[in-house]
Amino acid sequence: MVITPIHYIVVPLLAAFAIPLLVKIHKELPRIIPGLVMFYNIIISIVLMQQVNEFGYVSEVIAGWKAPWGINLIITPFSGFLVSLISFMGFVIWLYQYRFKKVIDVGELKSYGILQMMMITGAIGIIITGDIFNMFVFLEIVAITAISLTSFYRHRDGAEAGFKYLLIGGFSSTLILLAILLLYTQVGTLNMAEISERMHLVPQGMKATILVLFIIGFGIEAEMFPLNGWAPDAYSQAPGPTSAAFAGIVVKAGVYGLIRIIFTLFDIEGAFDFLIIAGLVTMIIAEFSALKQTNLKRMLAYSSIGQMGLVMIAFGIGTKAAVFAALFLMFNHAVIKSLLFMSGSILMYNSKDKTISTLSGMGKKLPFISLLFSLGAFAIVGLPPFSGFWSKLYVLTAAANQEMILLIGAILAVSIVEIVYYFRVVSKMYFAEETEHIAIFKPSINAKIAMGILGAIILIIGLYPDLITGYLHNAADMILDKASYIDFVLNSNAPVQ
Amino acid sequence: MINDKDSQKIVDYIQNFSRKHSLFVMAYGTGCGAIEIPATMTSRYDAERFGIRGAATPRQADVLLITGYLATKTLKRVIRVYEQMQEPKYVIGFGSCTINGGMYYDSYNTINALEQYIPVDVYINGCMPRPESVISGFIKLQELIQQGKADNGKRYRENLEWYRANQKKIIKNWKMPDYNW
Amino acid sequence: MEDLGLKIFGAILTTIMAFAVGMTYGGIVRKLTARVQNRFGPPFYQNFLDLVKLQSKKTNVAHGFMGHTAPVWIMVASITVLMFIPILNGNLWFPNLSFHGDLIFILYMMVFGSLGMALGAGQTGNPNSAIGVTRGLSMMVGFEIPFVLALVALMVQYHTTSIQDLMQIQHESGTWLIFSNPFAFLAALFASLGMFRYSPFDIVGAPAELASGPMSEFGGKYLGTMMSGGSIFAFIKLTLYVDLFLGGAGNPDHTGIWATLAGIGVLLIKTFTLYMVPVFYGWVSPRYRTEQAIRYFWGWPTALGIIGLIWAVY
Amino acid sequence: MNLFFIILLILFSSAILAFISNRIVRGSSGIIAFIGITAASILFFTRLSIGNTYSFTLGGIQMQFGLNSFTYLFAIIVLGLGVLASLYSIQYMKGKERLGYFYFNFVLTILGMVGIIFSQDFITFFIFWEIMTWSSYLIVIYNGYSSSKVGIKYMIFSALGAYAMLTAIVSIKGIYGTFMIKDAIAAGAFNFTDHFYIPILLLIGFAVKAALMPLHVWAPKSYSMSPMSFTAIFSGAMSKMGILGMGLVLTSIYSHASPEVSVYSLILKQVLGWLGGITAVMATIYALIQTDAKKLLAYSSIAQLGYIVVGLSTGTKLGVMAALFLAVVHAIFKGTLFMVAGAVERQAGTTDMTKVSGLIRKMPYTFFAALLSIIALAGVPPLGGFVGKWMLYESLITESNNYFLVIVVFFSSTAAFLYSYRFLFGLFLGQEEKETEHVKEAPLTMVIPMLILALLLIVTGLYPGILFEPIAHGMEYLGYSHVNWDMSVLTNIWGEQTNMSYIFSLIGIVFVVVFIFITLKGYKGTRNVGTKEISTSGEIPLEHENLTYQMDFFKPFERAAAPLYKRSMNKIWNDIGNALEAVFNFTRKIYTGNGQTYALFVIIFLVILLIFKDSLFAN
Repeated sequence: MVITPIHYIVVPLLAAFAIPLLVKIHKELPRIIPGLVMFYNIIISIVLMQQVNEFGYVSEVIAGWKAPWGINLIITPFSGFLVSLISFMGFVIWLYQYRFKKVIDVGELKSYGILQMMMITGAIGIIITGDIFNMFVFLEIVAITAISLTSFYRHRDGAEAGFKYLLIGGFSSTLILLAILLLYTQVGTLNMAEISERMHLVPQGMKATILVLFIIGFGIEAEMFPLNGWAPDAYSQAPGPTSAAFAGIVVKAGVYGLIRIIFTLFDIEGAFDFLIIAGLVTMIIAEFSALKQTNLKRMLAYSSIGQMGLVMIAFGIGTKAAVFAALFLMFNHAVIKSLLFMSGSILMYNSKDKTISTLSGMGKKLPFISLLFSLGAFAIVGLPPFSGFWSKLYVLTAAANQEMILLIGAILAVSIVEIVYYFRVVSKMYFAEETEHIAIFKPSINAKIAMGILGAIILIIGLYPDLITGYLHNAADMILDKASYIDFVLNSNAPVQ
Repeated sequence: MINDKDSQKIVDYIQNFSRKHSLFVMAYGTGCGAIEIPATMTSRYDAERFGIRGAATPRQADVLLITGYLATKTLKRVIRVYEQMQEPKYVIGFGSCTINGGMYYDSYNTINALEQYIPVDVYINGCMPRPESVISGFIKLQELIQQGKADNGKRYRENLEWYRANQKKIIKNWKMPDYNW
Repeated sequence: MEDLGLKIFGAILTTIMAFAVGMTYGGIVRKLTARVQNRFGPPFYQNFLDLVKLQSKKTNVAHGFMGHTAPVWIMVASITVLMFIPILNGNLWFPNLSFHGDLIFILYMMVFGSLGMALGAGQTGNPNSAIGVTRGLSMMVGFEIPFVLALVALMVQYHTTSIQDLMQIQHESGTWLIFSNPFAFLAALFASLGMFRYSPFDIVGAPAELASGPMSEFGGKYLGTMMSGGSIFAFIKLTLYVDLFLGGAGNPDHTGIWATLAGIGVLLIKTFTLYMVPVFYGWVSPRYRTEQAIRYFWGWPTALGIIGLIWAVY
Repeated sequence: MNLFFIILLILFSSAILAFISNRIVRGSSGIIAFIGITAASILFFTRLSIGNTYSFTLGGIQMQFGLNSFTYLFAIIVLGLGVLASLYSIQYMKGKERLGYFYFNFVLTILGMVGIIFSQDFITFFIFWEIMTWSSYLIVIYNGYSSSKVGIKYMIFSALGAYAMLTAIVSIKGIYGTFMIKDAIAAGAFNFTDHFYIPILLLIGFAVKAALMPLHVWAPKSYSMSPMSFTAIFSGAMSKMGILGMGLVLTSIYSHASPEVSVYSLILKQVLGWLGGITAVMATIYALIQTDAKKLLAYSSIAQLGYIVVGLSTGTKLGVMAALFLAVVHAIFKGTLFMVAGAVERQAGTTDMTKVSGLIRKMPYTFFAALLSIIALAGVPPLGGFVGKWMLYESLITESNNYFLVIVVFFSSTAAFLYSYRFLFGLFLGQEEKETEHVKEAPLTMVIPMLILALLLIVTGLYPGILFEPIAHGMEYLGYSHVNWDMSVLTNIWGEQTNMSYIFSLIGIVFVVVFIFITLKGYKGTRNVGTKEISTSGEIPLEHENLTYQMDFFKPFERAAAPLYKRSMNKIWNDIGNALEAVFNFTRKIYTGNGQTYALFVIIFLVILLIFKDSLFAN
């Protein structure tokens, strides 16, 4: 069987429909199948990335309808990178959640596996599709599954968080749909390459309106301020693995959407400046808010928002170095923040009332988890020699190349805030006197392995970033090279499989 | 260093001469007699012309001046001060009280004869002795020093047991370091 | 080697002279004080008697190693500083090492003795000693400021940090530095009030409160050695002031025996005159409290020193 | 494999080994750390020579390791002190918890410093700088949660400095296109020509580590809270990394300052000099009111670093030389003093000077080491400290014409006698107490490092030339030509000399003579008594009565200098912190937790964007 991009979509979908049936055969299957699917995703990614390296692009035309008429799936170095990242994170998250304690009931287990898988599929779909309406559909899949997962624990807070997400997510869908509609009326096509080609036909006012709608729509998913009200609640109420998946997967898809719209579809200078400003505001407000949080997961959620702000800034700078830095940042954020959510939710699970102040003594009770959490904390604030440092360095270098000294200052000032709240947790974990004894839930071995993998990546990339910088450079090249994207999608007759 | 007898004599002479003319007085103002000391020291009588001057601590002092009656409670302190002084050291009993108790001879809490407790070189009689007599007492002490007769420290060392016994009679809660010279 | 022998001889001679002069000055001051107070007073050689008596004490008490070495420190400081201060300008008979050190060195070396003394006093465990030491050190912070201001003014004005050169400058120009920078001199003079520790700055010893302060546990040979060190030190301070401000003594062109004696005579006159300043001030003053003393030095003396420094720069 | 990497790898692996080994054999980490650091030092001093370089690329950035004569000087400090401190640490840390953790960070800190010394480009410099920072942070919070606030403060200020530095570094990259330190200097990155903020930001970064006012507030508690074996390095060596950076930047500012901008460098000179002077004064007066010996030493460290900064700020030959000399000597004596404090802490249980006193008879060797270091610290001749002070004053007076600064510095160094005495008196002198009766001399492995360092002070006093040689080479690397030095003669530019060998021999001879005299004279009649044998108005102090004068030690001085104590930098920073806290609280309230509000936000944002769309997204 030849591996093509469509496998990303089809296999998980089939598996998702199969799970309710397979449950009848064996109780454990709903646990295992998502893992297999995720693993298969990784294989697809490896194979496709090789092809991308070889040909530059991989594209698949669905049902024989060539672009611009049909839906096509495109793997470019950029989307390939993101897809691989998402596949990998999906697998790690599966590994982590395999035998996750709260998912014991078979019925819930079933739906959990399906939802998780669908969410990842949706995120991958957003990235690989070349059709904007298709993108919307996948975004809806992601949104609906994410909302369901948010309120997965059927208690009051979860439901509330889910409702908020639903409310804001509704805005997102509506506005994107509206934008697509307007766009269609203007250019008469849904293929992104073609839209991009015909963009000059659109009058300026309409163009800006559409862009605003898109920005808000995707901004909600990408956690742009002030559209990110849903995020802290959703992150903190969702099950641990889902929080990790939010940070590692969903947000990446949202950012991808935003970037794809701004970089490929539109060619508006102001959008870049807007990204910088929006990113800066997002970052500052989120990090400031994070400092005052008492709940660990909420703190991580705000921190996640802040990081996405930084990613937006990096994209907003818009040079090749900056885009490269942004991609590196996305990679780091996915790895590190997932690790933080994974270890953090175990820590939270063992604390009495889910506040940071009850974390004392965890360093002794859960040494491995605490170590990994600290590692994540050190990495996310950008201390060398961990991977977070490099991305921050590249962002700053990119900013410095544009002589944006104040921006650098702001980023670094916010980093100090970051240091404060992360290190507070670390020192609390290790050095506070143990308050009281509670029964400790030890994470299972596979969770440890999952976190260990992420920790190892942080260290390895930190010590030798060259492992991935090559891919990132290619990806960054591609984003900026709009013409060849259009050319490839519309005019090539190459590998249609 | 100098074994020759004559030289030793010369050295002794010099030492005694300077000892005699440099008397640092630890004036222990135990009783009413203390009021005479300022008069002795200041312009009217000016004891400093004989090389007599006050010393603030027993470490520096040569002469312990017991001015007047001595309460039993104070005795312990006096003994302590006396023992802390460096040899050669001298004691002057000042006023009648130090000789026989004076007007306090039958008091329940004063001692009568200072000599019982520490060796005394010179007594100055009177109640109060005037500064003139104080100075004359000092001059008497100077003569004794010049003659080498003022061997207060030696006497105390040699008769330590006797003195201790006397002291312990008065002082009930005896808690003093040993005198181990 | 002949040279070295002469130097050692000269050094010993200097030390003895400094010692003798210092002790005698002390005696004279006692006498004068007595006269001022309408007393007859002790003879001028009284200090020598005291010293011999102290050294011939038969028993002594030491409180450990630092207590034992405290007088040594003082002697070391005194003699070392003495060796680096020119007694007579360019005279063969008082050769010393002043070419191998300068004002900054002397400033710091003068503290050496105080530090040793303070440590020795500390080890005795007597609370009065420690209190005395803290007072002394605190006051030192006070008077060092105008003193250093004055010295820096001189150094800046004449572009040299060597006492020898300053003396030479005064000799060659014929004017004393007291005239070319009077403010610096005044500042230094005020500082000297604190250095000599006569009242109102006798807060260190403070006989009535602290039982002679740092010295309260020292007697016999220790006190005697300290006294000699202190006497040498008094001479050093006076000579330093004379060298710096009053043109020094001696004439480098005439180094014969009579010229030397004349030089010593001049030196004695100048030093004695200078010595009378703190003594006179002391006669008419009661004692300050420590913080008052410090504030005193940080007031007008420092202001004068700053004026002197500005004077020197412009 | 390259020697640079081997040295770093040795250190790194010994850090890891130390971390692991404590789980296998309790207490073995210290020995492993010691062996690792010693091996690295031996390799460093025997195989590596000045001028070696090694280039490589990491993360698409050209990097270079190398060793030049300027950094070599600091390598001496770091590795020398590192070896001794780790030897000391074995016994000091014995029986404590989390030894693996401690030694892991201990070695990593040294690794960081060695890395800084090796790095020839800003990125490796920054990487190792940060490694050093966080590993030392982890040690600062080692002593439990009570110290975590201190740790956070330390980390905040370090991050402030580090990020200021990073800003400058990336700006250099952005403007001059290089990360190499040498190239950047050659390109004039440190001039005040257009980008005046670059050197300023770098200086801020270094000033944090050098604990310069007003960025020093982290230092007192961080120094005193960490284990003393580490503080020896923390204060002795790590603060010198700040000096290293400052030296590098300042000298290139001065030497490259073109005439038309030299006014700025003059201003900088003055500002830095005065900051250094004020740091010295303020830290000194705060040091002398401390009752904890460790805190006293911590403040004293800040003060001493102030002198060093003053020396550096002059930019003159003698001044820089004085600063570098003081840097080395400060490392020696402050290392010793912190070790002494550690020894006292270990043996007597506390370093609170109101509780401990009279240890001199029980810990004579420790006292000896403390005495020598205090003499050096106070700058009293004839030890190394004096040499540094002498050069500092001479340079200020003769070369940089900064006369009033001299007074300020002198004030602080005179006031330093006060706390020097306080330290010695508080711990070692005074009355012996019943509570400290059981105290014994520290173990041999703790005493030996202290004594070695203390003896080094004598050597540096007698033959300062031993240090002048590397310093002169280092300065020549920085661009000073013809740096003259002598083995034991100090010379200023007016030609005046101070001859240390004369001073030394004179002091030695007189000391010995008078000592023999005073010992032999009346030897039989001299009795050595305890500290209870004192004349207290005839009263006999009882066993449990403690007459040592320890409380309000310098109260009179405090009263006299009351206006100086009024303003505290700490307060100002606290106010800033509170203001920020308020801001954070306010921002947090933006997230109300109410879905309707969030929806409203979205709509408002949409409306605003739609209104301003044309101006925002114009083509």
